[in-house]
Parts: sequence; C-alpha cells; structure tokens
Amino acid sequence: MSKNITIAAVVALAMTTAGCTTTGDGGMSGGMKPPSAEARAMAEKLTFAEKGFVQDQPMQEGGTGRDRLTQDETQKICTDVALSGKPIDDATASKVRALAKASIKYPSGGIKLGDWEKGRVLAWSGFGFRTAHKPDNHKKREPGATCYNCHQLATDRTGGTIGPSLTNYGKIRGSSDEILKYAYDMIYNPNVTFPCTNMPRFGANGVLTEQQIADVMAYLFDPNSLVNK
Amino acid sequence: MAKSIKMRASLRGDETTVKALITHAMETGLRKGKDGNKIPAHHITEVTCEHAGKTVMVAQWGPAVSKNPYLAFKFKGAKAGDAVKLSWVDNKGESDSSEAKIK
Amino acid sequence: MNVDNKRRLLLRGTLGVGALAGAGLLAPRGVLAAWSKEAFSADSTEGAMKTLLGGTASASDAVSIKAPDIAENGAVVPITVETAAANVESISVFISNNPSPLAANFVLGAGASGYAATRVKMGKTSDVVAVVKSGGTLQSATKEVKVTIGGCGG
Amino acid sequence: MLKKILLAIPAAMFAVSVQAAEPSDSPYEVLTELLSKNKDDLYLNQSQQNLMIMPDDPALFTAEEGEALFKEKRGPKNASLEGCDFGKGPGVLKGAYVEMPRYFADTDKVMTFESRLVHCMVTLQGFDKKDKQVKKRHGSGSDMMKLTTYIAMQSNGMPWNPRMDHPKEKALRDAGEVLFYRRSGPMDFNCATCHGQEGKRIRASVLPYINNPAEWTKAVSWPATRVGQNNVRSTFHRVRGCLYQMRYPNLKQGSETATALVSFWTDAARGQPAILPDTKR
Repeated sequence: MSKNITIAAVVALAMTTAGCTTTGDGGMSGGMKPPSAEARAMAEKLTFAEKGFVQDQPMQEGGTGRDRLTQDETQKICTDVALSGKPIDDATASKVRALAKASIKYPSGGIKLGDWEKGRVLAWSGFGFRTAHKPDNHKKREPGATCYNCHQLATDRTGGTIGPSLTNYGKIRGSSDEILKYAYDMIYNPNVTFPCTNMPRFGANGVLTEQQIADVMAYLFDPNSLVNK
Repeated sequence: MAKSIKMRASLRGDETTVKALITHAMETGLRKGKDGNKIPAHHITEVTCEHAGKTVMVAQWGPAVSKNPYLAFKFKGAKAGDAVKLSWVDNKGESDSSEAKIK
Repeated sequence: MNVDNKRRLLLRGTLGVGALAGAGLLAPRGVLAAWSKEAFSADSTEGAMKTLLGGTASASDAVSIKAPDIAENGAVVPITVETAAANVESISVFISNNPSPLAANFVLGAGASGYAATRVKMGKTSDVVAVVKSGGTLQSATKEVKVTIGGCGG
Repeated sequence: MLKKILLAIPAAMFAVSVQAAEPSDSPYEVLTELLSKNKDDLYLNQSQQNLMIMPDDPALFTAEEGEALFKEKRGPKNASLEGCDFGKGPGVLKGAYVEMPRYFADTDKVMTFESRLVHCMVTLQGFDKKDKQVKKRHGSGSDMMKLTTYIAMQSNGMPWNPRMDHPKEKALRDAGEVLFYRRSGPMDFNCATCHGQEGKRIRASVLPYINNPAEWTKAVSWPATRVGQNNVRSTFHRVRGCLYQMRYPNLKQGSETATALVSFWTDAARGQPAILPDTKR
C-alpha cells in the first residue's frame, strides 16, 4: 500500500514537472477546419510521389526514404490527432499507450545507469539519422540523442524549451526503481505516458542503443552529473 | 576573379557615406581545417579610400574582422558625381580596388 | 606630430606598401603608420592600445558604441563607433577577450567624420572598447556584448 | 526602387544623425513596423544583432546584381528576363512574388517562384536545366539567388497573398497542410513539432508559430541573408534544412510535393507584410 502511494507520488511529480498534459502535441489549433479526405489522399500521393521525396535514397539504418516516410500505427494515429485540431480523446490515448507499452524492451539485467560523461556527449549531440542533401555518416561519428534541442539540461549550456527543463532531474526525484523505470520509458517510448507527445521514441525506433540509453540516464541521475550540480 | 568589392557612396547634405562589402575569407590562423592542420592566417590588413587624389580613410584590420568584411565611414567635401576609390591589400600581398560614383 | 608617429611614418616610407603606393597623402589629420604586427598580436587591450596609440584612453561620453547587447552569432558582430569629438585622427576597436584584442583601426584623413562601422568576430562574451584619438588625446567608450550559442536547427 | 532603399539605409541606421527619412520601404522599415505592432513577440524580437545588420544586409547587394542579370540579354536565345510572366503579366515584378505559388495556364501547373524562374530561363532564354546558370540554386554567388533576391524585393512590404483562384492552387495548399502535420521518420517529427506552439525555443532560437501570421511572415520571408552562413538563402533552402533536421529523405526541388508545402506555409502568412529580403540568424 505504502509502496503504491510512493509510486503514484513519484509519477505525479514526474508528470507535473514534465509540464505536459495528455493532449497530443504538434497539432492544429482548435477551431481550425480539419482537412478534407481529398487533401489527405493527395498528401499521401505527394509523400510517395517518385518526383517528390527521393524514395530510393539509402538510409543509415538500412532501408530507403520510402521506409522513413511510411507511417507505423502510432504515427498514423498521432497524425490524425494532429489534424483533428482537438486534444486526444481517451480511447485513442489508451490505444497509443498500449502500442507504446508493447514496444518497450527492458535490459536483461534490469535498468542500470551508465557513464554520465558519455551521456552528456550524447545528450548534446544532434548528429545522426539526418539524410536529405547531406547524409550523416554513422561510421565516422556515433549518432547522438539530440536532447538539448528541446530540453534545458544543465546550467552550463542553453537548451531548448519544446520539452520541459530537466535540470536537477535526479536531485529532485532521487533514483528509486520507480523513477528509473519512468525515465527509461520516457526515453524508450514516451507515448506510454504522454500519448502522441512531440518527443521521439528513442528506444522503440532504434535511435539509441541500450547502452546509450543507460548513459543518457546516468547524465540525468548520477549525482556527479552536471545536470544535478 | 569576380570583383571582390561591392560599394556605395551616397551624399546626404554635405556628408558622403561610403559603405562597402568585400569578399574575403579573413582566416584567423587559429582555425583547424578538415585535415586537422591549422589554416594559415589570411586577412585584409588595409583598406584605403581615396577621393580627389586624397586619402580619406585607411582601415587597418586584424583577423578579428568578420569574413566577407563590411565597413562604413563618412566624410565631407565631396559632391554628387565625384568618384570614390576603395582598395584593399591582405597579408599575402593580394589586393583589389574598385570605384564608385557618389550618388 | 609626436616622435612616435614620425618614426612610424618614416618606417612606412622606407618599407612601402606596394599595393597602396598610389594612395594620396593622408593630410593633415590622421597620421598613417605601417600596419603594426605588434599591436595586432598584443594579447591585452592595454598593451595593444599602448603599442598602437602610444598611451591608454580615458572613458568619455563623447564616444559612443553601437553594438548588440547579445550576439547569438559571434562571427558577425556589428560595431559602430561615433564621436562628437572634432578633428578625429583615428578610431580603434578592441575586443578585450579575444586572443588578440585589437580588431580594427580606422585612420581618418581630412574631411572624415568621427564615424566608423564594421563587423567583428568575438570568441566569447567580451567588452568592446572603442578609442577615439583627437587633438592628441585618447577617449574611449566600452560596451559589453554577450555572445551566446546559436540554435542548431539550421 | 532599389536605389531609394539603399539611400534610405543611413537614415534607418542612425536616426540620431539624420533628420526625417524620406518615404521609404526598405525591408528594415517593414520589419521595424511589424515589430512596433508586436513588441512582446519573442520570435520577432529575438535578434537585436540581426536587426543591426539588416540596414546593410549583404542581400541588398545581391539584389542589385540580380537587377543587372534580370535586364541582361542572356542565354542561347539572347533574351532578357523582362519578358517573363510571373503571374501578373510579362515583366511585371511588383507584387508578383507575394502571390506565388500560383497556377499558370501555359504549363497547366501550380508553380513556386523558383519553378517559374527556371521555366523562363529555359523557355525565354534557351538555357538548359543542366546549365550552371539554372542548376546552381544556392549561395549569394548563384544567378538564381541574385535574380530571386531582386525579384522578391519588388514585393517588399506587400501582404502575402498566394492565389487561390484555381482549384489546383487550393488543392495543393490543402495537401501541404496535411504534409505539415504528417508524422513520420525515426523521430516521429512533423513540421508542427517545432512550429506548433508559440514562443518555444530549439536550443537558443525562438521558433515561429504556424498559427501566428505576424510571426509566420518573418518565417517565410525568403530570400534572406543567413548571417551565420554568410549567404543569401531561398525558400527551398529553408524547407530542405527543416526536412534534414526532421530526418526525412531528400526532397526534389521544383517537385509538386515541395510546391504543396510552400503553398501552405505562404498561405499561413496571408495578409502580413513580406520582408524582402530579410536578415536571419
């Protein structure tokens, strides 16, 4: 009983400080007219038009441009939510959460913290998976976690504000199993907590490896990390 | 080589304003190239402006002046239609000059 | 004209500057010395100022610097210096925290107004010091420019 | 017009030293007017530095070079571009840029400004699309950017007003809207990830919000000098940069897909004054 209360409190704190609601992010504003079926059909046609995006362009993860443009279930649902001009409804939110939950794989030995200094480098690197006119070469440099674009992370450098500030992340929350799992899930697939969030699914989409996630988590939780100084 | 100097001289009242942009790398000598070696300093050292046979201004620059440098200054004693000449020289001895009519 | 300037003029006359050989006389105000490697490589504002101008300047309302309070791009910081002083001989710009503070020295001839504008590189947050030389005195103004990191969005 | 703007620059830069400026419509003045109406807007007011550079934006010189190129007889057909119809009749430049993209009967297509310029260089001047005059699209030194900057400048201060008279114009705009919100790729990004909320920053840069036309006009006011890149950049260069960061595959210039995106984003700035050329970070 007391443990359940603790978990609830930790999650509530995490959610409050995340500054998010369960509203889908990155959508049309309320009151705007959702696009017609014709517009949606044309957009699909244009997305996969041979003369538009380079469909056969090779991607770093293997596969082609066409694969990158092909939506999975979560992306389809979240596009619908974005185009609706309304907050995500409960049924859709549950569906997205369920998809997210099914996607999350945990390390065999449990969630562990890696090297915070490596995590810092990853958190501040925007390199990786960019293609378009100038593809990132993953053989020359390890892809990063791009955290800084959206989050304030520590006080030593300026970060973005699309996501909530993560300064003092571990100092505020401690490092109980519950909060570690919460943070792991947020990085692996944040839709489990915030359906149709702006935040990428770093684990589920294969952007970060298990080790990289451990390092980024160390950057957030390690008492010696600049995040907590 | 395309002209490295873009300049304009405009008269307002009795004062002529000269504005110029010069195409130049302005390498500091501190930057490293792709091969890991330092790129040698290469920057304009002097820009001279002449009007009616007299030097109006000489700008002496170090490598801290921005790439593709901009400069502006003002002087009196010229009239519309007069020619203003601007020339530069860099630390490698390269140079260029250009003339504009005061408008 | 002080001795120091005479010496430099002489230097210039001796060494010459090929590309500028056609330049007219810079009379009667600003005295043109050869480009000073010593001043441009001095590692302090004070040192550079002494080498270039033969002394240090005192702060004055007669000099104004226009520069951004915050520069999100340190590679292109616009600086404009204006002065109400008469008979301005030169306007110099120093970026105190650059490895070599002296950035530019505008030597003005007869008829030139007390005005100079350029754009400079700043490695980090720094004071920008503008020194105006006129009537044998050195007057200055100082303005801090905070250099921040730009966005990554491209 | 160009001369008038350039003459007005000293006045705009130092109000102290000059009395009343003559009537002028420099991009700097269009922007400062917009700022005066949106004093607290974080996006619009984020760069004092760029505002100080703007009166002497290198793009103004680029435009001047563009004017000479526009009037010069060039190409295998030895023709100038003065016969090019940008939608308001051959040679009519004033206001043409802010009405793009638009439908052209002669090609039966909705065209962006860029596609139309290429069309004229090919049909009127006889250039091949592979000639460097047409092929080189980026950088202040390219003919395309010089011409684009000059022609765009003839619409400075005028309200964005992409045509929606032809069904194809509306259809592409609507499809572009869907593309703006369509999420895909390894990061699940859509355009609204960054441009769907007001006052948010990516690292240190405040992002423009798609549903705030006063912000959006600055967002879509290209060509603009990218101060950090030392070059004048185009609309397509901006779109490409976004798609690159979004981890999307390369988008072909002049494609209908690109036109759809540009139609929607231009429409989102409708009614607000175009700042041409603009100065950006």
